Amino acid sequence: MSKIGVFICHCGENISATVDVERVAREIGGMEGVAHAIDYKYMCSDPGQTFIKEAVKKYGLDGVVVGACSPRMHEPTFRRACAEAGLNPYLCEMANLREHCSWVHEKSEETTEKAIDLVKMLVEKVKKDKPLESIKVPVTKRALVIGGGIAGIQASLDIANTGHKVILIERDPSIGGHMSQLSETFPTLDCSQCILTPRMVEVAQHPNIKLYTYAELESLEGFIGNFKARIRLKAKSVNYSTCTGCGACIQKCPVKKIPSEFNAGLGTRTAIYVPFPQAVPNKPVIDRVNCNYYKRGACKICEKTCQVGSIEWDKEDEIITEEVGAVVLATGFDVKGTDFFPEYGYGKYKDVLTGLQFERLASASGPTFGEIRRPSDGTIPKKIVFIACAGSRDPAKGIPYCSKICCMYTAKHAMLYQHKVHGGESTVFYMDIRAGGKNYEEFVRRAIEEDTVNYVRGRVARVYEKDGKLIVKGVDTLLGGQQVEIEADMVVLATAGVANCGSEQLAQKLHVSYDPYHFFAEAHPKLKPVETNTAGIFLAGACQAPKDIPETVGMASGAAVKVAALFSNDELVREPIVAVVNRLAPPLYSTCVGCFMCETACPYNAIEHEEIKGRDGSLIRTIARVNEGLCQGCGTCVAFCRSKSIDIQGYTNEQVYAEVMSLLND
Amino acid sequence: MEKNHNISDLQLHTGVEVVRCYQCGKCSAGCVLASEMNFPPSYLMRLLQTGTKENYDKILLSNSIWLCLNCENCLGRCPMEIDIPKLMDYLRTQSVKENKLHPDSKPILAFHRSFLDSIKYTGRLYEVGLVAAFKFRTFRLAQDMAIAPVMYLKGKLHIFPEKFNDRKRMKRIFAQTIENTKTDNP
Amino acid sequence: MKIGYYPGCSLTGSSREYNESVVALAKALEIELVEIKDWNCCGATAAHVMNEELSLSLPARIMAIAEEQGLTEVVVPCAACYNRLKMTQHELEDDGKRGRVAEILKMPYHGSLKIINVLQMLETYGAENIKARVISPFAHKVACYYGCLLVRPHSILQFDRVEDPQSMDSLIRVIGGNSMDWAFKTECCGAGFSVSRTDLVAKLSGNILKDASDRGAEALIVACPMCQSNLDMRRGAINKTLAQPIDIPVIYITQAIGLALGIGANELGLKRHFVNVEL
Amino acid sequence: MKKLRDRVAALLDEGAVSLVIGYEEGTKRPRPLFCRNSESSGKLIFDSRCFHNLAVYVTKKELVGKERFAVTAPISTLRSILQLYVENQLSEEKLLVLTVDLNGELREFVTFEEISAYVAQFEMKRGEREQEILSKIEGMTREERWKFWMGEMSHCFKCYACRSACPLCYCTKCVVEVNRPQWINPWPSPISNMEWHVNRAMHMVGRCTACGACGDACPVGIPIDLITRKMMEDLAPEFGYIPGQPAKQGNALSSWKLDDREQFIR
Amino acid sequence: MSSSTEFEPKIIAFVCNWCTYAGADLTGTSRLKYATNVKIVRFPCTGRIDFLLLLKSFAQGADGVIVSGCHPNDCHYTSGNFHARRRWIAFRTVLDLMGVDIRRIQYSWVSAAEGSKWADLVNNTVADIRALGPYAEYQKVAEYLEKEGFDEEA
Repeated sequence: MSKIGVFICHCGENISATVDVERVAREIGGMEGVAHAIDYKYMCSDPGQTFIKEAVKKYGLDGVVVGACSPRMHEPTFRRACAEAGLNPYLCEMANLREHCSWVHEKSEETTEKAIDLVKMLVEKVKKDKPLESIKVPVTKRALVIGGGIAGIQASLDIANTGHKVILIERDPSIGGHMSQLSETFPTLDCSQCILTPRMVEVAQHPNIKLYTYAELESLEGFIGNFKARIRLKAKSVNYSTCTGCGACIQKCPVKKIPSEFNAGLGTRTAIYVPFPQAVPNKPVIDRVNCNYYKRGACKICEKTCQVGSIEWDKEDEIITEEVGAVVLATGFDVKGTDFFPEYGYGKYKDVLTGLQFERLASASGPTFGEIRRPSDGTIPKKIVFIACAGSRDPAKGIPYCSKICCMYTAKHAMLYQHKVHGGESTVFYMDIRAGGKNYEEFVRRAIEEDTVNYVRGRVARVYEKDGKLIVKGVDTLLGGQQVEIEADMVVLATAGVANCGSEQLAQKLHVSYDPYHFFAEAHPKLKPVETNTAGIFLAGACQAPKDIPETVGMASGAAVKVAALFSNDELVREPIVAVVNRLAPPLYSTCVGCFMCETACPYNAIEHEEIKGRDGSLIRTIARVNEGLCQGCGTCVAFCRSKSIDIQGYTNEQVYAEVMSLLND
Repeated sequence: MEKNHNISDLQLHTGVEVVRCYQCGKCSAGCVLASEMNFPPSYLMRLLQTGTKENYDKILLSNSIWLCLNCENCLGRCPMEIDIPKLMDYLRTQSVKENKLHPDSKPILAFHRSFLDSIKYTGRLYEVGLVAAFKFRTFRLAQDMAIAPVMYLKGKLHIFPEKFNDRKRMKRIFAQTIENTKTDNP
Repeated sequence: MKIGYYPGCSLTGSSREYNESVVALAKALEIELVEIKDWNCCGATAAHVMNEELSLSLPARIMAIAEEQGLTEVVVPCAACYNRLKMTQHELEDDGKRGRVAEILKMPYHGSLKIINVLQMLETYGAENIKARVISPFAHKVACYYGCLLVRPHSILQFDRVEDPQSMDSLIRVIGGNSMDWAFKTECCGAGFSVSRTDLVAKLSGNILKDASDRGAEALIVACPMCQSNLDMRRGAINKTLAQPIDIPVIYITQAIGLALGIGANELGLKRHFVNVEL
Repeated sequence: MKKLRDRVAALLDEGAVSLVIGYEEGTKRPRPLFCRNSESSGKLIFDSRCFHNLAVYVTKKELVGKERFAVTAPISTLRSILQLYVENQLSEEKLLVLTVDLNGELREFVTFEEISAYVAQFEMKRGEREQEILSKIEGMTREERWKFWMGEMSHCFKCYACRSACPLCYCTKCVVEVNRPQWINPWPSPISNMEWHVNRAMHMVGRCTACGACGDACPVGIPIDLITRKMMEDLAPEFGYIPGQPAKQGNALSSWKLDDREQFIR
Repeated sequence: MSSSTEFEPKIIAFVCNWCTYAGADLTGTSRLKYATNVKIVRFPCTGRIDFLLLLKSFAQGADGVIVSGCHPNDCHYTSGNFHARRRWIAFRTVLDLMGVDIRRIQYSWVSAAEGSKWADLVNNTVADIRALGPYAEYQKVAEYLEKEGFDEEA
């Protein structure tokens, strides 16, 4: 017969105020198999834990139930106490008498009876508990960082500087991301590229960082400490080991009218190209969709130009496999295009721009060398209108959230415009000014007070073009809804920041959860902001939600520390809450019949095929086996198995059955 | 403060939750008649949000509700998809019911009443009858004197109403709805 | 192709030419229009403004009769009627309202009817088929004006795209016309106040005509009798508000296509317009 | 028929297969025949009365042994064979499938795809008996259904003939034999009988091919085949599968769609 | 407050550890009150919840059952709740065919942040089950024949 110890906590008065804890201890004490039952003011305190340890030794307990707060709070505490007393920690369970009972019910007979039932339930469970051993897995001390924007750059450098190897992959031909496209940064107005480029170079030169540009993650298998990443190295068509980056091929390429991604469509580039002058690596790739040779089979001018023979026409995509112990997701964000807005012309007006396009106009490296000029006719706009919350905070457009960065960059845009166009008139239509951040509010006030930017509180109903002007139909809600009509030369929409395209597919590859807008989900909104729900995968930057540069860099460093902490261990200890397929003596071997329906049900590909072979090596049967490294313990397979051949440790069929029965049998 | 039931009644009837409006003003920015209104739509929403009887009466007594053409531009652009036109319909009904009418409502109401009279008796719109009745109601005897003869010449006016058979049912429809004093309608 | 037909009041009176052109065009395209027997007025804005149940019952009777007649699809050329019928169908998806209306009507109403506008009818008929029948291409620069009732509320009508609809423009291009991009495609002309507040109407309609005229439109193309009569019959009042009087005609899409197909101006009712049509 | 017999005889003589599972005349209706040599192939028959689902034998290792074998399969058997392939219970190297098509032609299948393509042309319909009972049940209120099934269930004495007849009940240890915990009481009683049949239906979701073998086997005539049939009819369109024509990957219960119905979830 | 003669249904809640169990913890932390009739059994995931447990609950005298887990796309294990949802669609279909009163099984999604939703869910379910009354129909058959043998009645 079992010898179970039951310990009922008063939690000060949190439990005892509505539950008659003495009666609970008394009645449970009379239960079959219960050797010892007491109540105490604070079970989690040192003396409380000592009671448990002493009882384990004194009564030779083979199971412990603590009736206290939620196991999500103190289960580790009490299990540790049991372990210290020599009892297998997994033979200790908690009945949730506080969150699920005393706090949610009034003081009454029923409340005490419910408490008794809850403890009984756990006593019945403990009777079926088996000692379990934690699972130990080795750690591969190499990190994979996905995305080479400022988040990925920062995370890579920080991890590399702790002495660990980093593999950084970037989808585009160069690292740098959105930050490299920005003109100047708020609230200091320092030049974005000036502060970013040194870091980009540092990444390229760091001995601990292996950089793959023009590369994408193909698949990720495995689990924390032991991932296997398959990476697709897209064919660059240029041999980087011989290419000197002289740029002669780019000069000669006849396909010159391709809209430049780096310039947000405002400039053009060639088919063999380096995205921007400061690119890292500063070597070209051939865009095969637009290249004459790949389209029509003739041209090859670049090959003739190249002095070192670096063009590789027949190069194919290559897939490499890297073993890593942790992954940092830093894939960034995107902004909505102007074509997203019916009321602002469906993108048909050339002088209606997104904020990102305005950045390129304002940037010294941009298509106009930093002069604000209209894309339509190259003239300098005398009147400019900025529309904040374009798409953001707009449930009807499917984006109810605030994109967070627009208030600040719109103020910056207006300020830059005023600095660059003397005598120009700028108007900002806004709903609220969200300038929470160090020196942010001061920055916005400066735009209004010193740079005379006209801030009008109201949204713009529509924009249309007439006689070369953009007619902006706005409103001033602070004047009771008075209409404001502006004949502008240029309109800049602070379009919503959205998840990067392909983020949903990437999340599915990684088994990372994501929110309804396809931003990756953090494990806890407050206490685990850089972790994901998948152990060993961390988040950095705007792939989690739109955020500005300081916040992104902070988050990236946070993720790097999490990776470094993980790498400080040689092996990881995991809870043994995993599924197990039963094994029996021959000739049965297992009750598993090998239908492998569990294989399709498993979200983690943890079900493996095990071949049972006879002495002569002939195959007797193929049955399922759970890879305990991959298994995360959801138990979906358990409920699915027809012959009950799989069970999950910690929540076995016997345990849950006993719990349910105990609640109903009285 | 005494609770004002007008707002909850309004929400019940129209399904519009006034609290959802976050005062971006996009409706007022695009409203073709906002400049003629005592209160543009977004301001009207704000008055409703205050929930006071005083502000509610202000709305009923305003010309805003009568100048709304139900063109639905506001609804089409509203980020919160607030059905302002539906709200306007309701407020007009309440304005008539409580007899709190802005002078601007007179010709508009007169036109609608004449219109409905026409279809009540003839099933279809009888334009000559409509215009005659409207003029009688508004004493605007001279209005449209210039275009009516041209309309007639261009074959656009029937001197007699069109033939419609199911007059009994038409009467019943009116008796059961707009003339039914038991319902909430004016 | 055979299809139910609800002309509505204005098409039998002040907008007879719309009816004439729809009928003539249907004949030319070999579409058989089956008029709903003993139809009544849809109640228009008046019923809608004055009494909700009335505004649902009147269109419901029309649709109930059409259903009784065995029709499955009905084309409604008048944008106001089209809007009222579609909106009524939507409102009557609510069981309570449907029950109440059935009680008022004392007729069964199923809500199974497919209500389409003239543009949808022509789209179903097929642009290629129309193109094949064009005799004299409609070589004019025009502004297609959609107004409110044809396209709003988009969530319920689900017709064309918002703010910048294209269905009429593409039909104009099919018959060889040049439809231009302009700014007042879906702004309200104020037709609801045509009789009661002519002053406001003149202002709103003036804005529309001016933009079209400024951009060099030879005509305004419409698919709504309210808009047409407002912009056409009220031209005198409108011109009084403008610095320069505008004399571009306002013609129905059916008339424009009719012309391209070689149908006579009389047959299309073009003589009935206030502003002379010289195209 | 002659072609079939000749082919079977040839297969056995050549040693291409060591066993052919088919039908022979029985006292009341055809019964299974296990041909191990060409002499007995003369007894083989194959006509519309042969609907007994022979797929139930193909997973019996003690019967089929280690050599390649063949089965003469009417449509119901073919469907079950497809499902068994999906569940890794058969291998294409070991099984040759023979059937006679509607034109009386002998057909031979080796692969899953061949059978699948052949089966696709047959629609699965309710027979007269199924239609009659199911329309009766469909007309009942919930309370009436409960009474009806409880009445039926009181006849069940847990002989498990249904389980033995079903080609898809091939587990080496059935859940009713699991005793830690004892999910379903071993003795017959209406509730535990119902639990057994609900359990059977749940295990058949996305798998049942509606061959009717279970109902046929029931010694007390409970229409238990209709539980799984109705379940399958109701769920197949919703889950997007065609009964009796399984896809090679996944199963209706071990897969899901993002937009699966959830109005019942509060 | 309920009067002493009022029927107090027995309800078991099968919930997942990550969302609904945590949500119910939040109900507690927020001190929201709900009926004592419901007792929670913790599972790692809704995907783990065996349909047989629901059947056994009714056979053992439960009047109602709550099954609750993470909202779609929120599952800690990415897809356990999707598997569960599908399982419950099938289970409801089979039970309804057998004439089992499926109104007594309340499915829900309650996230870790929805403490008040949990309280409402419990209170509403208790009210619903109370209105339906004891599940005597099932319990009668279960008790009588499970415990006293089979042969007494035809």
